[in-house]
Amino acid sequence: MQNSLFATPLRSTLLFLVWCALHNSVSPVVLLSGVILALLIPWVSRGFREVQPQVKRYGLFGRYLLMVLWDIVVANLQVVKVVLGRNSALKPGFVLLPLDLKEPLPLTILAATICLTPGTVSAELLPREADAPQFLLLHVLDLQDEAALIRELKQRYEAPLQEIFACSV
Amino acid sequence: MALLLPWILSIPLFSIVILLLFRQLSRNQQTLIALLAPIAGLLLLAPMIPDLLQGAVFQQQWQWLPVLGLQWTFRLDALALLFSFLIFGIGLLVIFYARYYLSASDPMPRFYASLLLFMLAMLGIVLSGNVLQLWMFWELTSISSFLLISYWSHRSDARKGARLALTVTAAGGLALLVGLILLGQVAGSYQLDVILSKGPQIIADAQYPLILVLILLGAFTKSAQFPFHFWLPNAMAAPTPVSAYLHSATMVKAGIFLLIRLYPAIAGTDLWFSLVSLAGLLTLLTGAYFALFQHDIKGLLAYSTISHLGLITLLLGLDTDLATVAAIFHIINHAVFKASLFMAAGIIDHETGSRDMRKINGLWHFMPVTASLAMVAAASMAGVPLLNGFLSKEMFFSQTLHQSVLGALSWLLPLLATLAAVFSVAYSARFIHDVFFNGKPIGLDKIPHEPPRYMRVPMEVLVALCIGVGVFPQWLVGDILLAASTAALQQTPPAYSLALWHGLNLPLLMSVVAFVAGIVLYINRKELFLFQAGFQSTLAIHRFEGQVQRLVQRCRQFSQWAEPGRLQWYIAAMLWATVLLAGYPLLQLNSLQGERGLLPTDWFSAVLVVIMVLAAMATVIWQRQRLLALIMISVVGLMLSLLFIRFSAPDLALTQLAVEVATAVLLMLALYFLPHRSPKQSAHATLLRDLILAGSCAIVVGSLAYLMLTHQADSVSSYFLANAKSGGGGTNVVNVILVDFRGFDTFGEITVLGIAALGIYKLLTGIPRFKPSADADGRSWALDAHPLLLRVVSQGLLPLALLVSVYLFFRGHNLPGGGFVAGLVTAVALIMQYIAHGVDWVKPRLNLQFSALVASGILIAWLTGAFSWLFGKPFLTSWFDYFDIPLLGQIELASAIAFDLGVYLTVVGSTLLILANLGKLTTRHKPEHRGQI
Amino acid sequence: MFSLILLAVMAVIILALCLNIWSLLRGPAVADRLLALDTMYINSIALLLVYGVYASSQLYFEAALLIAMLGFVSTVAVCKFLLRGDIIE
Amino acid sequence: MTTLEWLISGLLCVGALFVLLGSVALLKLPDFYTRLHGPTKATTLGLGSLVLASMVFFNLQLETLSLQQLLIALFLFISAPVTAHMLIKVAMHHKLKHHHTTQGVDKLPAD
Repeated sequence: MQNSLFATPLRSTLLFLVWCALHNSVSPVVLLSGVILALLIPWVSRGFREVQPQVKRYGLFGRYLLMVLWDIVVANLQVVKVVLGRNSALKPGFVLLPLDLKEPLPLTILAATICLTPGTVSAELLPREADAPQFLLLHVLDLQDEAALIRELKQRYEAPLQEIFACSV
Repeated sequence: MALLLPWILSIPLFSIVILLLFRQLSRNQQTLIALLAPIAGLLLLAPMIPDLLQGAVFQQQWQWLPVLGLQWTFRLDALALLFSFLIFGIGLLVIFYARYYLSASDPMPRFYASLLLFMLAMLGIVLSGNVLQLWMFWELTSISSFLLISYWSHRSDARKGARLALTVTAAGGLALLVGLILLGQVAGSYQLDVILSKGPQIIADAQYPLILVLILLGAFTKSAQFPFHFWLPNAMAAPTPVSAYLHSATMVKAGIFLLIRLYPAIAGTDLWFSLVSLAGLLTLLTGAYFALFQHDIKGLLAYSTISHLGLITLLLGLDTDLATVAAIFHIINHAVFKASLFMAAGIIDHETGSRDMRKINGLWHFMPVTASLAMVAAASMAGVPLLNGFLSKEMFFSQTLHQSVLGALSWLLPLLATLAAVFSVAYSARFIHDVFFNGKPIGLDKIPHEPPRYMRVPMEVLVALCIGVGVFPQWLVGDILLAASTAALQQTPPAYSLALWHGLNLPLLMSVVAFVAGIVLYINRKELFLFQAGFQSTLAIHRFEGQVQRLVQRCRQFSQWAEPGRLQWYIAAMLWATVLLAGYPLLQLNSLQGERGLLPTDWFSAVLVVIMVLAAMATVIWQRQRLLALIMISVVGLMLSLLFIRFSAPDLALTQLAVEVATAVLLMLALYFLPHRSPKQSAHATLLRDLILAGSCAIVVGSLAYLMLTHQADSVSSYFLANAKSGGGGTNVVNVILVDFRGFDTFGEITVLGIAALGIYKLLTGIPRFKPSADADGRSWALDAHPLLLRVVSQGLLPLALLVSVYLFFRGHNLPGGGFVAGLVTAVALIMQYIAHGVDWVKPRLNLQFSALVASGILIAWLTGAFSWLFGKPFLTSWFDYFDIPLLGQIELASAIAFDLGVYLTVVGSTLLILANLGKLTTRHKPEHRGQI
Repeated sequence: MFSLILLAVMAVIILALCLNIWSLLRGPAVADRLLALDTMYINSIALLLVYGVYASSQLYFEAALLIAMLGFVSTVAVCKFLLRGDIIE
Repeated sequence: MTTLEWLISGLLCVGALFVLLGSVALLKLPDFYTRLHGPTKATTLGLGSLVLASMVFFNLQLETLSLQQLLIALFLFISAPVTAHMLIKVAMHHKLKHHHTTQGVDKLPAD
């Protein structure tokens, strides 16, 4: 299965969509070549892919993405406030987020989400053994209530990701 | 029949290829393949003989570079036939002989290949109907002679002798080239036919003396005429078959051949007579004199050869037509007896292990058959009646009596000729007496005996010819001599008779005197040897080597001055040259402003330019903090790309961006090995100097740009714009130019790219192996080499990047993109994998030989170009067509896509070859001690 | 009117670029400069997007895409250099 | 100006303002860690808004299919977090000064 042309349906679908987007077109030639390339390229580059947990619940994943998009907009309004405010009123801070997720791909998605949303940047996975990080070190632009932030992040982002990838808790 | 001519030349080539390809063949098989060339050549010549003897001329020609007057012209007349016979005939015997001469440890294919290369070159000379073509073969003989003299390359004397011979003959060759070019210009054509028919016009030209001197320089160096004779004795370091073939029978006759060939065009003036006869006379005398004092048999034969070459040259310098006949006759005779003598010397060397005549004595008892043969040939050399040498020498004597080249002193010539003959008899006598009689051998390593039976066969054939021609000259060589002389003179020579007996006359008397005096001289040689020993002689080879060493020394001094190894110096020299070369024409102009008006200011672009300028200035200011400089230069690159886009050059922008990143990565890889900050060391004077240089560059380049932009240039671009779609099948003109209109340039460029990548790869092996343990501020390195986030994301990005590069590749023909950018994108994506995962992770996953990738890219591009040959079109003619496929619609297929694939592969391969290997380098030498994770 | 708005938008983005070069020159740390460079990459993409609308041409989006891709690689490579010295190890 | 053009103009203006805001943040905020938030969030959102504007313009106004901008956004949303992550790693590695009001400094790894 690992070496078959259809080993990575999600990746192939994505590539197919990207191909159409690149061409700004859905003409037969583009569609046909898109199918071929979408199957061929993952196969050619299969060596460069480490096995990751598969997305199990696509619907939930879609909802998650939309939610993140919305959160980005909201988060930015907060950032605007902070940026335009006085520097002396800033309350930045570092926060350790305890992790339940262990797999690299969901972790990456979590880190990316946190990076794009509410005034936080993923700084470091701790401890640094790559295999099983336990904490995510964050830098928060405007830290008001550490415990509430951690609770919100875990609830809003980590829990759905666990569900999407059907990871053991 | 003229169609056969190229075949005569290509058969040696064929044998060379076979010999070099199949090196494991047995010695006999190799000899057979080598023999194939002369045998086939003689067979091809055979049917043409009757016509040629009647005065026919076969000619075959193709256009080569007609603009330069260059045409492949092969021309066969009786003179060329005679020389071809010599080349093939002696070549045949020499190849056969070499089979037994070379020892088992000598690489035979190399010997035969070089020998056949020489044969080819020599044939090229005699068969050329175009003087430029002749010159090329002429130089080829010098080169093959070099290869053959240095055949035993482990011997210092062989290397030195080869170098000397090459220097002298090739230098003469250059003089000859100039002479021939002038000759062709005067005659209005480089074709031999035309030149030969314009003799009076050439002689009357003001440039004639120069032409004559230059051509004579070429001929005299090649034919070892005084004062250029010194290379020939040193060429005796060659294996003896080579000496027999090149340095007595054929190559040294090339100069004489040239004089005979051009005789109708450039001879017949007083200048010719005095120069040629004087050189010939001096060569004749010095050669004969020094031959007597050689202790090396081959040395004796070499000086004797010089002397005989002088004799032939002297004949050509005499103002009678019959002298030319005698010269041609002596060429044949000399080739026959001297080749057999060299073979004898080779046998003696082979069987005794020595060539020193003070050691090898009394060989008559050990090898009577060889001795008899050698004695006959030596007698011919001395001019003993009943042998061929006698006949031509008689002719020579009689011609010296019938000339007036020295004016009132012309009576001296017969006297000096007789004197030379005296010495010639004396050294021949020495050869016979010293080697075969005169007591017993002294201090030889082995007991001599007769050589293998077949080793003697070539000698036997040649000696039989000596006798045959000596007794029945008219019957054996009469026809060809007459025909060759007619061809040489371009008119029928006066009547002459090739008989053995002309009655009691003056020439016969001269022979008798020479014979008796020669014997007497030899018997009383002790006094003469003592006299000669009184001269402090430095050998020519030592003088030459000393000069070579001095020249090398000078060159080293010069290159140390011109290439001090400081990059600043080179760049400064280059920039100053640019400033001066480009700036000077600017001084000639009245105004920079051209006829085109200025466009209204585009404020947005202006702001971008200001940002770019700021970044460039910051780069300069921070140049000592190298990473900062790198960041600033990235800004410059980014702004430049934006400006490219603004001014409608998206292709340039894409390329600029991709190259920018690849270079940044490369620089960072290199920075790792460099100090992060370079110390401030420039003196104020240096800074001022650099400022002046930079300022001058800015002024000149800025002015040039302004000049160019304000002038309405009628450039080639309108042609490209008009023809890109119809001629190349693409709407992206830039890409069509790259892969189609200027495809040959691109092909050259990717080849250069590949070579550069290989060169860098090779250079990398010598880089110092250290890994700095801390960065510029003394911080030790971070401990996680491959952050998890980066790894996951880069894995996800690779297929996307590949897809984008496929997209860029395919649409390049019509819209911005193309193989180059696509290749860079692919390479950068793969480099990203290296950055994110490290070499150890990528290596098993990327199973590619980058150098092979480069090679296959260039090969694909070449094949695409060569494909058009199949249709009789020139290299890289492009092809494209549109196909209607049901459901899919119209699809364009173009050969340019295959060419672009070659570009793509080369770029990917080269980039990875450089970057990945530079990266691997540090990995391989990672120190043992690593920090805790 | 529409094109005037477009011009104004481009002016704002170019103003952002100017602020970036200021940050870049100011620093103080290498990381700050690198951040400024990365922001310049993104702002250039923004400029190209608006320019594409202004010129009604899709031709510029590829360049923008390439800037996004290659700018990312170059920023990451410099980070790696600062962290480890050896970017390909 | 049509409604569509107003819509596009609005999106463009919002986008440009966010882009500018990101750059202002870069200049104004007191330390590297806070500055990092500007480009990663504001600029990314600004770009998203510009992409949307351009999509509307090409697909609805000019009625040509145009999806490439989407890819730019996609790419940026993938790469921006990683860039930020790498940059903050560098900053921590270089032990850059943080603003005096920063909390939880003790949570930073020791090395």
